[in-house]
Amino acid sequence: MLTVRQFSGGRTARLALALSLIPALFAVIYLVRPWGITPNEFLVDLFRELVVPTLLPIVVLLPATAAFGNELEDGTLPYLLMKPVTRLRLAFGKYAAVLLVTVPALLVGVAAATLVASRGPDAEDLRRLFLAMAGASAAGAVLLGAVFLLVSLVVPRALLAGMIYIFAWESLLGRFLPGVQAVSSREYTLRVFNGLWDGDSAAASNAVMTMVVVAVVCLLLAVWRLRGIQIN
Amino acid sequence: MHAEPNQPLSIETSALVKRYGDVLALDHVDLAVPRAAVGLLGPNGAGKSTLLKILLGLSRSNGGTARVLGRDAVVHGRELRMRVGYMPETDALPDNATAADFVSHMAEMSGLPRRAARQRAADVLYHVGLDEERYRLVKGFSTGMKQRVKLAQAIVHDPELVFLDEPTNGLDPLGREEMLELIDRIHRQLGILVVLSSHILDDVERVCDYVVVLDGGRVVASQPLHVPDDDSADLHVRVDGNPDPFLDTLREVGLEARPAGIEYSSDEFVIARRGDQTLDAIRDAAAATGSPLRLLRPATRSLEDLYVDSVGVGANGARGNGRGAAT
Amino acid sequence: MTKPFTQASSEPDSDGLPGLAPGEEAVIALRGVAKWYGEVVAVSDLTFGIGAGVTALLGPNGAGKSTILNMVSGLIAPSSGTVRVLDRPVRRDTMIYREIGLAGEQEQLYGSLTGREFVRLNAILQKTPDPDGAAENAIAIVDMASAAGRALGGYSKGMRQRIKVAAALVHDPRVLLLDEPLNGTDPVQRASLIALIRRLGNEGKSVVVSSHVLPEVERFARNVLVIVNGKLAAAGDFRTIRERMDERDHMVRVRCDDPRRLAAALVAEPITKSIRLSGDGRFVAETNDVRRFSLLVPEVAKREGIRLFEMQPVDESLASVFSYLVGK
Amino acid sequence: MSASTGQYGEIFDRGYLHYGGPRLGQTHAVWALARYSMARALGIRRPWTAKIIPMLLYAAVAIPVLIAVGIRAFFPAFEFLDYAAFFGAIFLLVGIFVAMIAPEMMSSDRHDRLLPLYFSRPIGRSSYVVAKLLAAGLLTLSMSVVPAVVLWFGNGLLADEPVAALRDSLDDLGRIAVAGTMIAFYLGAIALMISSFTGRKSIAVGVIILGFVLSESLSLAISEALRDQPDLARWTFAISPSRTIAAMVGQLFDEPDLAADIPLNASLGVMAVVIAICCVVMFAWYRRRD
Repeated sequence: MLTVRQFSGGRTARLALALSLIPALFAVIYLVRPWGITPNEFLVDLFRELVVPTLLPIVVLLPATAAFGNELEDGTLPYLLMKPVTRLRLAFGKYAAVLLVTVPALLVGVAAATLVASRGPDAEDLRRLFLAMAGASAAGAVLLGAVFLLVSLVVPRALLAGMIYIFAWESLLGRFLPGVQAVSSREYTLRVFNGLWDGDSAAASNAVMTMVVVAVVCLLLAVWRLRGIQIN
Repeated sequence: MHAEPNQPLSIETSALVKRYGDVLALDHVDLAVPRAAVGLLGPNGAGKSTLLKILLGLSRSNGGTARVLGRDAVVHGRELRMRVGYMPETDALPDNATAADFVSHMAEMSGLPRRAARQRAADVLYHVGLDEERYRLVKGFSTGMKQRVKLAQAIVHDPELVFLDEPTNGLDPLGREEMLELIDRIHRQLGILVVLSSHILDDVERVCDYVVVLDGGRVVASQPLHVPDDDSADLHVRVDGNPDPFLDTLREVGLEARPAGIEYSSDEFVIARRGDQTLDAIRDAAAATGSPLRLLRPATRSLEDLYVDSVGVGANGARGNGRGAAT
Repeated sequence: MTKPFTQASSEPDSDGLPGLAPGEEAVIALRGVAKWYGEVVAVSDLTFGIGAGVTALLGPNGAGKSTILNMVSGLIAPSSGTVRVLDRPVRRDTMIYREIGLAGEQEQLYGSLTGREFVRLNAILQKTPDPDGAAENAIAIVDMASAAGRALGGYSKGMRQRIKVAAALVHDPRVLLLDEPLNGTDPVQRASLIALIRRLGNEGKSVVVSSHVLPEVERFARNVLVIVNGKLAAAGDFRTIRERMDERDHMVRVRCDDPRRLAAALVAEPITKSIRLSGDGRFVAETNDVRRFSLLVPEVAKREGIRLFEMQPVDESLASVFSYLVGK
Repeated sequence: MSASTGQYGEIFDRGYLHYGGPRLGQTHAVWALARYSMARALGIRRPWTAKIIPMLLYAAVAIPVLIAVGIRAFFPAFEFLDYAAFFGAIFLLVGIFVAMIAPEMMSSDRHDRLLPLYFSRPIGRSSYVVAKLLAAGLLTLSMSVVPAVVLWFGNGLLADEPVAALRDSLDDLGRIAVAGTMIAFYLGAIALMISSFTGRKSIAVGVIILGFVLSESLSLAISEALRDQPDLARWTFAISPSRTIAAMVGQLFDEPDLAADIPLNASLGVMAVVIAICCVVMFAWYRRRD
C-alpha cells in the first residue's frame, strides 16, 4: 500500500515508464524510414538486443531496489517495520507494488513499439509477437523483481550492484561466455520469448517454471532477512 | 580584537532583501554589527541561515547591500572569502576521508600551500580536541567529533571572522560545554571574530557580547549583550526546598519575585533590584527562613527578556506555556 | 508520585525491576539486556521497568539511549536478555505495534509526501478505523495544521520533529517513544512540545523521552533513567537524584564586598573543606554539605554585615549530574 | 637570560598560532582540488573497497597491452593489437571508468553537502568546475593514453633498430596523444555533466552507462532509417560517443572501416562542441545554486 503510493506519480514510476517507452522511440525511427526489414524482424531484433539485455533489467531494478533500499538508506524503514503487519505481507506487498509499477510500464512500452511498427510494410502476426514479448517481459519482471528486492535487503549499495550485474554480467560476459547463460536472467527471458514466438509452449512454460521458483525462493529469503533485520 | 576606530565593522547591511518565491526571507535588513562575538538568534525560519548564506556569498540577495569586514559581499566576494570561515549546520563532511585529509584539503582550498595545509590541519585538529582520531575516517565519528571536525575546517586557514551555524546542535551537555569553551577560546584568545547562529539562548549568552535577533526576516534587536559585573541588573535566585516562606519574607519588604522563564530550570526566580538593599534583603530572608541560598546572580539585562520582548507574541505564548509546564 | 531513588546495583523493588515504584506495573520491561556490535558493547546488564507517565532517558551522546529505544521498538534484537512491552515480546509479535509509537532520530522522511499524507499513511498502515480523522487530530495536537499541506522535503528541522511525533501518536498507542524530540526546535516550538509531552503523560500513556538537555527534562519528567556507558547509572525521581548529588563535594563561587573576612569566617566551619581567593572580590569554596553551606553563607554574611553580590555553584549546571555519574 | 648559569631552559607555546605564511591563488586551489578529486576517485587513502573497481579496470586495460607487446617480442611479424584496434577495444572500459569516477567527483560532493564549504572559500564556482574537469580528464588519460604509449614504446623497442624505429614512429605517438586526450576530456565532460545533476552516485553511474549504450543504438537506428540520404546518415555519428570516437580513431590511424567517411575535423569538431556544451551547462548550473 505504502509502496504503491510512494511509486505512483513518484519519480521512480515515471522513470520506469519513460525507459519503457524507449523501444517505441526506435519504432518511430523505423517507421519514418523502414530500412528494408519487416516490422516483425525489427521488433524481434529490438526485443532481443535492447529490451531484454538492458531496458527490462533497468526498468525492474529502479523500483525493486528503491522498495526497501531507499528506506534502508535514508532510515525510513522503521515506519514500515513498526506497523502491525507480518513480514511476509510486507515483503509480498512490496513485491506486488514493484510488479504493479514495472509490468504495466513494460507492457505499455512493448505495446507502443508494436503499434507503431505495425504500420510498416508487410506486417504479419503482430498480435502473437506482441503476446510473446509481453509474456517474456512479464516473466522477466517477475524474476528480476524478486531478485533485486532480495539484493536491496542484503547488499548496501543495491542499485550500483544491480547496475554492475546488468552491464557487466548480463550484457558483456553473457555474450561471450556460454557458461554464464545458464545463470542469466536474459537467457531465461529469451527462452520464454522464443518458446511463445515459435509456438513451443512447453519450452516457454519450463522456463517460466524455473523463473517462478527462483522468484519465490528469493522472496522467502527476503522475508527471512526482514525478520532478522537490525536497524540502527 | 575589540573595536578600534580605524577597523571596519564586522557586518554591515542595508535594506537587504531575499525572496524565495512568495516568501520574503529577509525583509529590508539593516545591520551595523561591531567587531565582537555576535550571537544571531531567532525562531526557525526567521532568516538566520539566509543571512549567513548571503554574507558568505553562497546566495545572492534580491536587493540591498551586505558588507563583511568592510568589503562588499558580492563585489569583493573572493577577497572576503579568503578571510572568513564557515561551519555549516548540516553534516557537511565526506563519507570516506580521514579528518586530517579533509581538513588539510579545505585549508588548501583557502589558498594554503600543501605542506602548510597539512601542518595546520594537524595543529587545529589537536586544538579542537581530536588528536589520535584525526587519522580515522570521519564516517565513524560521533556527533561531537563531527562537530569538532566542522569547526576545525572553519578555522584552519586562520580567518578573521568565522560563521558558526548551530554549532552545539545534537551535542550532549559535556560536548556542548566543550564546544562553547572552544568557541570562546577562538574568540578571546585568538581574536577571531565570531558570528554564532543558534536556537539556544544560553549558548549565545555564554560566548557572545553582541546579539542580533531576527524574526520573520526582520531585525528586531541588535545590541550589546554583557556588561561585566553589572550591579544594577535584576537578580536570579534559587533556594532549596519549599521557596514560599522565603518569598513571603521578601514580599513583606516589598520585593516581588517572578519565576524565571523559558530556558531555565523551573525553580529559579527573578527579583527586580532596587539598589543594594535588595541584596541584603535576599541575604536576610534566606538566613531568617533557613532557606539554603543555592543561587544568587545578576541577570544583567537577560537575553531571554530581550528575546521574548523582541520576538513578541509567539514567544510570550511560549513563556506562558513554559510557566504552565513548571507548575 | 515520588519514587525512591534506586541505583542499578541496589536491590530490586517489589515488582522485581528497578525504576518502578513498589507495586507499579511495568509497561516496558528489560531484563538482563545487552547489545554488542562486534567487539563493541553498546549496552550491557540492563534491567529496568518503565511504568505509566513520562520517563526521561538521559545520558551523554553514545551512552546507548538510541540503542535502548530501538530495542524497545523491536528494530534491533538484543544480543542477550529479553525486552517486553505490555508483557509481550517485541520483534516476534508484530501486532504489538498497535500499542507502540516511535519518533526516531532519523532525519529523512518520505520527501515527496506532504505532512498530512505522511501522517495519514501511518494511520492507514496501523489500520486505524478513521485514518483521516486520526491524522487531522494528530496534526492538530502537534500544532502543524497550517503546514500539513506542504511536502516533507521542505520542512525545517523543528517541523520534521513535530510531524514525526504526529505520525508516532496517530494510532493512539499506549507506549510512545521519542528519541531527542526537542533537538533542533526553537524555544517556542520546544515549549509547545514539552507541554504536549506532559499532557500525554498525564493521560496515562507511557512516554519515554530521550534527551541530553537536562534543564528541559526537568520540565516534563520527574521520573528519569540515566544511562552512562551502556549501563543504568540511576533511576527514579529527578529531584531525589539531584538531592543525592548534594551529598558529594561541591564548589561554590561567592562575590561579596569583603571576601577575606567572609572567607575567614567560613573556613572555621567544619563543612568547609577549602577556600581559594581570587583577586577580583571573589572566592571559591569547596564544601562537603552544600545545603548547609548555602544556608551558612547568608547567615554568616548577615551576622558580619557583609553584602553578598553573587553566589553560585561552580558545577551546579545540571550537566554535573552527568559528570558525576560519568566520573564514577 | 640563562647565560649566567650556563644552562639553557625555555618553555614553548604550543597553542594555536596565527598563520603568517603565503596564501596562494586560484591556480593553486584548482590544482589542489583536481589532485584531491583524483585521489578520492582512485580510492587512495580510502578503504580497499573503494580501490577495487579502478584497479580491475586498469588491469583490464593493461593486460591486452602487455600481451600484445609480449607476442610481438616472440613473433615480430605478428601485430596482435594495432592502435586503432586498441582504442576501439578500450572504449567500453574507458566508458565504465568514466562512469565510475565522475559521480565520485561530482555527486558525492553534493551528497555529502560539501558545496557550501567549497563555495564559501576563495575557490570560485567556475574554478570548481574547471578543477573537476581537469581531474576527470587527467585521470582518464591514464586509461586512454598511458597504455597506448606503452604499446608504442614496446613496438619501438622490439624493432630491429629501436631508436630509429621510435624516431620514425613519432607521428604515431602524436596521434596517440591526440586520440587519447580527446577521448578522455570528451567522455569526462559528458560524465561530469550528468553526475552534477544528482547527489546519488548509483543513479549517475546508471544514467551514464545507459546513455552510452542507448545513444549508440539510437544513432545506428537513425542512420539505418536515413539509408537513402547517405549525406545525412553519416552525421548521425554525432549523437553517439562511441561512434564519434570510432570515427576519429578510424581517420587518425587510417582504418576506413571505423571512420565511415567522416572527416577527422568533423569528429574532432563534434567532440570540442560537446565538451564546450557540457562546460557551459555545468558553469550555469553551479553558478545558479544557492
